[in-house]
Amino acid sequence: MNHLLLLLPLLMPLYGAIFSLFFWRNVELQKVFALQSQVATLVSCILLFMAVEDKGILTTQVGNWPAPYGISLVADMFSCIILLAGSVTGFAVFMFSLQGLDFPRQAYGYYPLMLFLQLGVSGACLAGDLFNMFVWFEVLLICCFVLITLGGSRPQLEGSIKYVTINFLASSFLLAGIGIMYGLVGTLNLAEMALLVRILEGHESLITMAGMFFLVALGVKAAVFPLFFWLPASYHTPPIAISAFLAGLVTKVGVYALVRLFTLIFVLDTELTQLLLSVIAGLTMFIGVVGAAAQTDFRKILSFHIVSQIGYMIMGLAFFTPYAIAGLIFFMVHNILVKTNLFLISGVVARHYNSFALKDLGGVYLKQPFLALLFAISAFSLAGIPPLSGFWGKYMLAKAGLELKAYALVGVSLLVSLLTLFSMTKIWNEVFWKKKPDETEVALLSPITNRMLHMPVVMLVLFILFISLYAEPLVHLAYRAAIQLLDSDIYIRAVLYQ
Amino acid sequence: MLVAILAGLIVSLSSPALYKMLGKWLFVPMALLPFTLFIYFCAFLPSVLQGHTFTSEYRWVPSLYINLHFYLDGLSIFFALLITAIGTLVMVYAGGYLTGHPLLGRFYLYLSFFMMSMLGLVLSGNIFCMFIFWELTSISSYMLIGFGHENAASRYAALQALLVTGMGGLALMAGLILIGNAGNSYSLSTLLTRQELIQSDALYLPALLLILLAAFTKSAQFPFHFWLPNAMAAPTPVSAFLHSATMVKAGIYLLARFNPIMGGTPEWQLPLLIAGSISAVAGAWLALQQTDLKAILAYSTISALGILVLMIGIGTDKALAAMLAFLLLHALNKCTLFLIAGSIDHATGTRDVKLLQGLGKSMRPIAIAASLVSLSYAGVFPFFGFISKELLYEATLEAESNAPVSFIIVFVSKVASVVIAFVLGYRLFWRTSTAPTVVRHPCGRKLYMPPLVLVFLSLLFGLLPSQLATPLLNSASGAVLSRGIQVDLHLLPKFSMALLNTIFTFIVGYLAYAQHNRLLNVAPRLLPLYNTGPESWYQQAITGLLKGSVKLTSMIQSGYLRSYIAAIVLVHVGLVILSLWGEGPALNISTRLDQLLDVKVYELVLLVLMVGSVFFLFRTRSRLTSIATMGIIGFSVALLYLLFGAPDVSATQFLIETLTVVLFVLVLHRLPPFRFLSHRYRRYKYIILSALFGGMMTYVLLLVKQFPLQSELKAYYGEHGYMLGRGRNLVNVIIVDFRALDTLGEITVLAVTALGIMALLRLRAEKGGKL
Amino acid sequence: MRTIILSIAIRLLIPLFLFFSLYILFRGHNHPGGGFIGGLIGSIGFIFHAMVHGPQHTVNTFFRINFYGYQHQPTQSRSIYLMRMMRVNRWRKRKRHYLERRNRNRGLLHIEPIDLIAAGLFVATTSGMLGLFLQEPFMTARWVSFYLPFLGRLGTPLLFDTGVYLLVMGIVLKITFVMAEE
Amino acid sequence: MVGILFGAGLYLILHRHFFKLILGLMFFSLATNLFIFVVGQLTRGGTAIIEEGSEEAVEPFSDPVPQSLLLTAIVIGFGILAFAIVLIRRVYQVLHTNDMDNLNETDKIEQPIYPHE
Repeated sequence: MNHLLLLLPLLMPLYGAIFSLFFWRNVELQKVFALQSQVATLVSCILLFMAVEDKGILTTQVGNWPAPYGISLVADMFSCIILLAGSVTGFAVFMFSLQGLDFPRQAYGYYPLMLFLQLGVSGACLAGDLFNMFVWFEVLLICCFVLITLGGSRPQLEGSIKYVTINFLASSFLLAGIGIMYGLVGTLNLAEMALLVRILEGHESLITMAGMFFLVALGVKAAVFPLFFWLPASYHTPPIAISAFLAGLVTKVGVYALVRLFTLIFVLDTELTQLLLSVIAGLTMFIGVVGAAAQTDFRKILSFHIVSQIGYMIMGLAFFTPYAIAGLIFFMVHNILVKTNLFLISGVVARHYNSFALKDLGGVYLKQPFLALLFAISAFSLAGIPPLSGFWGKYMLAKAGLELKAYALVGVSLLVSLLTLFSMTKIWNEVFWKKKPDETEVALLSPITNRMLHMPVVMLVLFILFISLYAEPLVHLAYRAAIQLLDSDIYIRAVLYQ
Repeated sequence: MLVAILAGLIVSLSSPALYKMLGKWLFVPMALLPFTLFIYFCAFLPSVLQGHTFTSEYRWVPSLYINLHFYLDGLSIFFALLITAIGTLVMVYAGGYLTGHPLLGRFYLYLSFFMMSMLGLVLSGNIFCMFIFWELTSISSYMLIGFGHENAASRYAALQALLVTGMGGLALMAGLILIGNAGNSYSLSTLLTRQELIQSDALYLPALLLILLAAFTKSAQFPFHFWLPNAMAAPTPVSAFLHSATMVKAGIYLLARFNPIMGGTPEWQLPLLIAGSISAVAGAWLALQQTDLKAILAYSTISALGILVLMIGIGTDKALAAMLAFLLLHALNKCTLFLIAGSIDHATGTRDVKLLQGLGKSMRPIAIAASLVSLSYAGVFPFFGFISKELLYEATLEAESNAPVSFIIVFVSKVASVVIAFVLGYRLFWRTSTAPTVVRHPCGRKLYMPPLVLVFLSLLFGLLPSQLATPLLNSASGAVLSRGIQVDLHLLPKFSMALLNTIFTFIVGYLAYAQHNRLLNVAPRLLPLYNTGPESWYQQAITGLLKGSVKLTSMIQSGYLRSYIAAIVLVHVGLVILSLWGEGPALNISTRLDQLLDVKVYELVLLVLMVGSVFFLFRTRSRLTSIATMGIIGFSVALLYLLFGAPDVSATQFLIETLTVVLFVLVLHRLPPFRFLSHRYRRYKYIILSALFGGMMTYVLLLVKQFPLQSELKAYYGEHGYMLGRGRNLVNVIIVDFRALDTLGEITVLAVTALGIMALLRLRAEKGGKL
Repeated sequence: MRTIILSIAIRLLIPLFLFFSLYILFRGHNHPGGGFIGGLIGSIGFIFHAMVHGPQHTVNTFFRINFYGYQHQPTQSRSIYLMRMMRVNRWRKRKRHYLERRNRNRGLLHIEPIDLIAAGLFVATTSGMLGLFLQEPFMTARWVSFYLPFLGRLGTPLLFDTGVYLLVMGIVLKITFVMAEE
Repeated sequence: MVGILFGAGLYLILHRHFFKLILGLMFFSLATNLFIFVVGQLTRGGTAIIEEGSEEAVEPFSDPVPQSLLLTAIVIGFGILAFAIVLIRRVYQVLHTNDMDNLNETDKIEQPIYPHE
């Protein structure tokens, strides 16, 4: 059963995309395929999750070749949680795009691209092999490239040049890093590599050096401080249905890979890496939130906030205690849901008012109180107001940090959380409370369109409320996942000696 | 208790729906909610007064030790009764005040939500449960203050309140985590028994400062007081509630709650004394200069809060009893005063003291309530104000240190309240005037009943102190001190210093009132002075944040791709150097050189060809030439692969290179001619950076090569490739069998590329791009 | 460029390239070569054709099997139907240019490069499914037990490689056609 | 050699011109591929093909692993490069510039809003 379970999250989007490609000209049919495979992906992620929760780490050896020789797919708690969150957002974004995306873009491969993107995400989360992870990253990346340029409007093209160039470089670094690791230990399997790295003596600094390659490469993909430039330049340019998904998920996959590698392989020189990660985390958080404070565009504010929240996650990694990693995982799930949702809300608002600029917007509070409520829940959750989901993650990270006596970093994180609140209230004040500056006509949408636009948002808000008000299960799972992550022997044993 | 709070929350969340059903009768269920709760808490009263405590615990997030833990003792019930009682009256009042407002449903939602979170705050037995409710009060007060949301001032005030209290909230969170770590528990009742443990902890001082910061921001103590006067942008019922029993009292509650845990040390007392004193005096001074009724009351609230903090700082039994008595008094009276101010505003349309006069005839019930409450507020026999004031004076005079200073501070504050009482109770209503302010409409019952009830209450407390107030205060102060104390309240004064002081206060108060008009005239001239106060710090901070962020962001996010890349590469090089610094294995150059001599001639030729082409490429200006050169380089690399035993790779490289060149040529004629665009000096900078990076990569490569690679993969594939993989071409076997999943990913990339190119070239969005 | 010699040469070259590429594909398992290289080589012939005649024509000539005219009615006799089809086809030849413009995207069955892409991906993925059905890991190789004279031994990895072949051909054609159309 | 290629690639990327950007990216991908190739053992002559008749590969044969990684990487690199080339072309078509420095519209900050009265 393992074999099937581990492959379903890959195969479902892949087949969906293939069938969508076959029916290239028939967008309606593509929608049907996409819907089916989104649901199937979701279900298969749930099944996989249940199995992992039941039996611990699951592995399958693709091609039936024993572990270090073939490619292993590994699902542990962490990857399952991320996959699950990812497939939920994927489903929500799909629902949104049915009405929220213009027809030409839908006709030019939006659905297969989304599915390929999900394939990339699933692959990167499940890969138990360094090079395989790279390949899935590339799948993810090329999908992002195409999605970001889809439609080819001016800002999209401008942003995409930076996106493409910088991420191309990052991929090169990643590849070079893989080469180095292969040159040093002669294997690509993550578990085997972890094992060999541990017994490799006298090469610690070389391993650390290889770690730096991965830190930079994955850091670019996760958009941490000195490497994040591509994100604010490009994420706000494509249509919301695209940027919501990218914003919610793609950088998190970078974080996922960072966490995976830095808990499993590059744990030797923890002092240096911890210091580095702490510095990076602090700067990322701060710069991101300051950047957001400077912006006056709904989407740009949200884009910069992605950076700042990535900083939070890196902070969890820097602390490197079970509690902190659990906080990180909780925070990731929270962030995937909330960030996607905020982008979707900005899309709904823009669909009605035809603008993303704060100065042109206003009065949503009066006209669409329900939307205001949805936004308020998501925004306050992002700002970490208890008892919403952001609080739990923030609390766990802060507690872990204070226990480690990392006062400066925790202080920065709390300051950042205040500034996040500031940005969110800026949006609230300007978009929802302020009177609309000019009485331009508001786009009248048919009730069905309106409902279809709201539905995914409502769905995500329900999820957010669930993990907020009933945080215990997720906290518990995150904690278990963290224990699994920190005890790499479990992973090694599961992969190599089934 | 959980059920009570949850029910309350559900009722409050349903209020917009109820508004649709009930219309203007919405106030009935909304007032019934706190009233029911009031009765509910009254049922607990007898046993709590006997010293029992009630707890109920529900698991919520046990992994984080955050549970819904409720704890009812003397202090909690004191606050809970206050909140629910005043809540009931405010709810009724709001029904009259905001009749017909389209957003009344939402207003009641926020107001009752606010009340419930305040209630949750005082009932929590888990410090993080308390924190959650604490933050909920911040959020709901944000919604309430910004209720008049189309008005920029309201939005500004709401944001200010949220940011200031939000800062406090974060400090509270950090402080609570520290306390929890020190005391190894989040349960209030456990922490209460671990005073020594917490106070001896190394982080006692930071934790304490963080808690104090939280309390000061919430309770509007100097220098965080400025949000409170601005918060009067909220509708008056909100102000009345906010200033009397909720929000600002939350900080006081926090201090009182943590007094037995953290208190009793000079570190605890000193900041309280200082902040309390400054706020008390500054609040009184500022209050006297305002002409807006609500502003007067708001500043006097700051003064009163200062007194409360000061009393906690003094920390003697008497002082704490006085604190609680004054808190009760202030809640009752300030609420009344705000409600009256609201009624006046509602009826006349102005709140300016200078414009209002002669209202006694036209608003008789309000006038009676105002006069009576002013008597209480000023501390006249036999109102509760009198008893409270006596207690305050006694407490200051019996203080362990600095008795004269604190006495004077209380005295100043009291003088100010006498003046305010004169203004509100006499001047507005009864002073003979030629042109009484026109009243647009009489106040309805909903507007004047609540103040009257409150006045009656304060009279009742004054007349029957030993029956009503004493037990309540005793059980509450018992909780604050964590040991039972007995304070007896008497209505009849003992002829002591305290009484003399009361009389003296009145005389000075009257004199000050006589000079009040003059002060009001001077006040505008003092404005520049106040403009350098804490509020301007706040403004500067916000403006600085915005300006600084714009500057910083435009510096970092400059938009120039090359500076981004330069930064990334620099970071990369820096990190690699950092990781190899010191302990990195040295490069064994001699063996490298030996290997270098081993190079065959044709390889050398190839290398020279490549290097030559690269430099030729830099020089050339023709596009076609550079593409051709590029092709040459690619083909040389392919040849190199071939030479080193990789025919498949080589073939692929050949074909790919051809394809790229073809593609390039197809694109080429659409691209503009070739120019050198960069500056010379900048080019040098780039050359250095590039050389650095190239050198680094070479170094790394040589370093890695230095260690013999023992690839078991190679051996395995060599051994089993044919037997198991059934193929002789190992590379191909790996690609289609051993590592077929990679290939699957690879062809997916290709497929997506094709889609992307097609979409790029065929799909043209309208200019500017829409959704 | 549309000289007769060239076009005839290309017509002859295309099968040659195709056969050669298939040969490369099938020998790949034992000698240098394989699906990727094969696919690239296979596409070259078509690219030449497209360079000479234009991509649309290439698609029409090689990838599109068009059935214009009538569907076969159940009551209709077979011969009448065939006659009608022939007439339609003759008519189509005469009015080819007109039809090409009108029916660019119609026709009952046509294979565009994009379908090749989809098919390649499908074949490659599905070749791995066999393992799953047999309760083994995905992509577990299965080989038939006999040799074929030209193709060598057949097995799922070969099928996989065929998928790669199809896909590569598809994308190369797609990209060049799209580029050339510009 | 790898170093030179990397350096050259980076140098070209840092230029403002689109065309050089693409050339730089090509260099970069070439260099990375070569890097991978060299990191595995360089073996002259012996290909990773098992001789007709024998069942196991005989040393010296080149390490097939980096080669297969390389194949994948080359192809992926090609895919991305092809996309980048077309992208550049489109950008030029739409924006009428070949100067990277003119492409900073999306990073610009509009006039900030101050929350004062």
